[in-house]
Amino acid sequence: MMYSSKVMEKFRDTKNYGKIENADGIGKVGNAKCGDVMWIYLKIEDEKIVDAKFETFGCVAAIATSTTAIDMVLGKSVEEAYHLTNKAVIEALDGLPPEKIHCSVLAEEGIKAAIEDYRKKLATS
Amino acid sequence: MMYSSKVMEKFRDTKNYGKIENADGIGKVGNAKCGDVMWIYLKIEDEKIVDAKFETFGCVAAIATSTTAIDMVLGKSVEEAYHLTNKAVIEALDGLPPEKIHCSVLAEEGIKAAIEDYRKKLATS
Amino acid sequence: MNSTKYYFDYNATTPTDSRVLEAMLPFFSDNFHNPSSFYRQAGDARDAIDKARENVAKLLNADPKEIYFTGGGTESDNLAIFGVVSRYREKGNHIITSAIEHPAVLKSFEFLAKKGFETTLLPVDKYGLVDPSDLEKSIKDSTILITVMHANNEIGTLQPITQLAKIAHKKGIYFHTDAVQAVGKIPVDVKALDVDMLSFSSHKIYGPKGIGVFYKKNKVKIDPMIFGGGHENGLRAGTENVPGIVGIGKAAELALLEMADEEKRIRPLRDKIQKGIIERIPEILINGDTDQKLYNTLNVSLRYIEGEAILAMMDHEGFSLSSGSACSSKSLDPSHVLLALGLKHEDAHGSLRISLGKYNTEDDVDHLLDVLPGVAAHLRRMSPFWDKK
Amino acid sequence: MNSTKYYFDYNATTPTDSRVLEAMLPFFSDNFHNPSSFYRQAGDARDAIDKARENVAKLLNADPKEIYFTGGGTESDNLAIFGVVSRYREKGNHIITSAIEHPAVLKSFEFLAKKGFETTLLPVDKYGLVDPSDLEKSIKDSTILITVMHANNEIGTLQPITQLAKIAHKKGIYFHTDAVQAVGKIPVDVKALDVDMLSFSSHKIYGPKGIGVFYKKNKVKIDPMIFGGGHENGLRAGTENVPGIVGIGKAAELALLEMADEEKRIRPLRDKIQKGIIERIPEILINGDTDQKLYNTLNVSLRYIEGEAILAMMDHEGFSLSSGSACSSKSLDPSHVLLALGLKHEDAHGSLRISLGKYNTEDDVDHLLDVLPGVAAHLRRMSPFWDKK
Ligand SMILES: Cc1ncc(COP(=O)(O)O)c(C=O)c1O
Ligand SMILES: Cc1ncc(COP(=O)(O)O)c(C=O)c1O
Repeated sequence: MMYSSKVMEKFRDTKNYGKIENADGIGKVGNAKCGDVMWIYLKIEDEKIVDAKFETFGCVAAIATSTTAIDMVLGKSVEEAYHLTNKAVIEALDGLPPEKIHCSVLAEEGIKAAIEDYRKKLATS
Repeated sequence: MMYSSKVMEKFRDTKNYGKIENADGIGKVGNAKCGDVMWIYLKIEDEKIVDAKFETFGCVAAIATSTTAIDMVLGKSVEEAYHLTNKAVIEALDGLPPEKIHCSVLAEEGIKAAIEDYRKKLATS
Repeated sequence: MNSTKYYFDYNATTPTDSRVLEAMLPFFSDNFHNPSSFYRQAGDARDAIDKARENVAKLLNADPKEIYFTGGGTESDNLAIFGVVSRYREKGNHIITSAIEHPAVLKSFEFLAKKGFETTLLPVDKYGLVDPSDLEKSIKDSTILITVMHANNEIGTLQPITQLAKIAHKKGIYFHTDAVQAVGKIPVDVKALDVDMLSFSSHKIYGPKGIGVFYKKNKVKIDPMIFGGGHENGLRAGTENVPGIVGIGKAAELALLEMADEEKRIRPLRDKIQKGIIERIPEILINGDTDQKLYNTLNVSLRYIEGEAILAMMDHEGFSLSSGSACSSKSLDPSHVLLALGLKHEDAHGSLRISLGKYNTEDDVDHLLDVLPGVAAHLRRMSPFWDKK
Repeated sequence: MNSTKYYFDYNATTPTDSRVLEAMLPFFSDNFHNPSSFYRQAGDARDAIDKARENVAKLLNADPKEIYFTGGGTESDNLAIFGVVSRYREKGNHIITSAIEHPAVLKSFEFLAKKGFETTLLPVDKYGLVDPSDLEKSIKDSTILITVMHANNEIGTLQPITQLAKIAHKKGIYFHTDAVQAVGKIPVDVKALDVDMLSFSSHKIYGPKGIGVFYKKNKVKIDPMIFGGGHENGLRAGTENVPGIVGIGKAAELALLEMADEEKRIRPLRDKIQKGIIERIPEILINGDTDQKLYNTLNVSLRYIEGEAILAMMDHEGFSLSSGSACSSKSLDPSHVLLALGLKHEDAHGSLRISLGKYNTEDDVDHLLDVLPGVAAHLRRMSPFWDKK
């Protein structure tokens, strides 16, 4: 297998997946045509991420990066979370095969999209 | 090996090779460039071949067909020997590989050349 | 055959049958001589090659003189294509194949397209079948080669080769078939099919890797692709892979003897899997033809989830499976075969290929049916597309 | 290694070393998985390939990324030639090689000549050496490839590769060397030689048949010759011959370890044969260079007699030898190599190649020297050219 054991462990870790009803921010990124779709749900209180979940249609790397990104933003401030990089996600997973780097980009984008959704809602509420 | 066991047996059979001093007919055929030269010596008494020898520079098939041709003409009349065919030589050897058929042609030609030499000598003596 | 507990990927490759390996062993270190050498011992290697050629010829109902050994199925496919275009380029520059061929054919076509050849990829219907009338219509005066695979590696669909070859011959065009997935599984008779050229690969029929067969009718003339010491009647140079040739010969001999019984044993196992999946997993698609299909192959799309994730979960449970073809597993694109059938990208991404073989048991099948539904459910719970109720 | 009593034909092929076969065995039936597959077990096959690639790279002082596995030495030679001409045809149509190359190169050149390429065959001197100034003079603006063999298979002559490659590079032309007979016998360092491409074959270095290596500098771009599933970094498609690759890897590892000692052991044996033949057989010619020559090879013309007849007599005595190269043993023409040295046809016909290897002993050598003079005398007595006194 081309994946690190960290990736496989995260892939099988189920604690972060699911939906959050009435989430404060939802990020929907990816494209089913390309084989990867990631939805990120954030629950935010006082500009702090108090809960986060994902739903992902995609490969091992897509699922592992989703759950890892959630781990990395949980408990963080929105501002901090917005600066999560795909590089940090890759490092937390002990690396990814070159052809799977785009999955980590998707995770970064998913978090950012959810935060932007949250900020937009704030601005219009 | 691509040769029949008959060919190999004849190839190693030494009884027919050598020179005949004062032969009645000598046939020299072949070409060293092509890798096969055959000299046939005939001793002829009363139009009958009473002794025959060969000297051959050449491959296994060239040597085996030389000695076989000698066997086949020894004791025969000159007329009979003149009609020895390469086909008969091949048959006596249980066949030859296709790329070696030309050696049997050489044996036929060698016998013919020796007989022609004998006839020429007769005519001019 | 013990390091994989549940191997269901026989279309990717097969273990070398122990009887095949046994036949090969003397030719590595003892009877190692170069078959082209003069001395006695080389004759044993030559005899072994002759015998292998006869066994392969028997399997295909061919003349041994029509059998050439190559380095594999891919090389054989390439030899057919490049051998024809190299020789007949002056006659025409149009070549035809189907949209669902193996990359060994499709990538060769792509390369030739870049080199100025005109290429036609025939479409297939939703079962993966080429329509003979499509072939008929696509033929031009400049067509010099038609190559259509016998059995598809991903979905198992069997093409109407006899019919297609007849159309080619009516126009005087050479017809080749990639029979890598057909040979050894079903009877393949080159005379009945009336193909001009045919390719197959040893490691798909319980022979060793690195050896293949190229069949060519004697009257068909093509250029070689690999030049050198005149081996394989001048069509494929290089010191003969004697153990490999002995191996594919033995594998062919065994296939001929055992194929019919294997079909009787494997078909019901495959059907049981199909039935079980249909019963136990909702929202699935069975891909490929229901009837004109290899008896060992099942391709199913588990909608709303992605293939690699399924493979990884199943691997964890001890199952070796594939999604699409093995050799494109590194690629991110969904299977070109499934897209050609008209599947949506999402469904093509979620495909699973289950291919059975010699060593699968009823137990393997039951265990697969126990495990797969749970894996599908697990991944679907994670999917944004799955409607959780 | 027991069916031949006295094997002196190591340049034709070698027995697979038992340690090599042992390394290969697990990859036939147990660890048989397709390296391109997803599941865990396929990773073992991938790891084994990686390790083999590293061992081969070490033997050549190359980067593992520069090593590609092929189906043999012939295929590698062809890949270098056709890969370059396919890609750079627009740039030029002139290619250069030497007159004494293996048919894997010469026949490729002949084919390309028929396809409109301009080919130059550099002459050699009476020792078999290419003169670098001849190469320099033959280069044109249209030259796109120069390929000169490292060690000749018939006479063992070693070419000045570093010098020739430098000339090529001064003009920006790719340089390939057929190192089939050099690798595993003498140190071959691609960095020191500075060649762009290099070929060798497993079965000449105690590895299995049917597998070869193609080395290519990373910055050198050529077209593939066999297209398909993207294996070998896209340069050579086809399911990997895992046991074969493991075999050549192990053979490379052993060669690196043992080559220097083998040279120390074999060179004196070869020299003893040469000395013994000179002493015991009149009217002979030692062919090839005396100095720039493989330490295991001796090529001698026994004047006035023909090579095949010598082989047959020696075979009867239990000796495996060759006359010219193994793969042209069916041909009736005398060796093109010996003719290129300037030998007369008769002398070229009477050549004998003695090539030593791992399993030759001093006893073998003594026995050869006991038998050969008698065989020569026997055949000479039969020869019309021999002056019997
Ligand atoms: C239909 C088909 N054609 C060609 C090939 C190529 O065969 P190989 O990988 O043995 O070269 C395969 C298998 O990989 C195949 O399934
Ligand atoms: C110098 C040389 N080049 C190329 C080859 C071809 O190698 P193979 O027969 O393994 O394809 C050989 C041996 O046959 C050789 O001696």
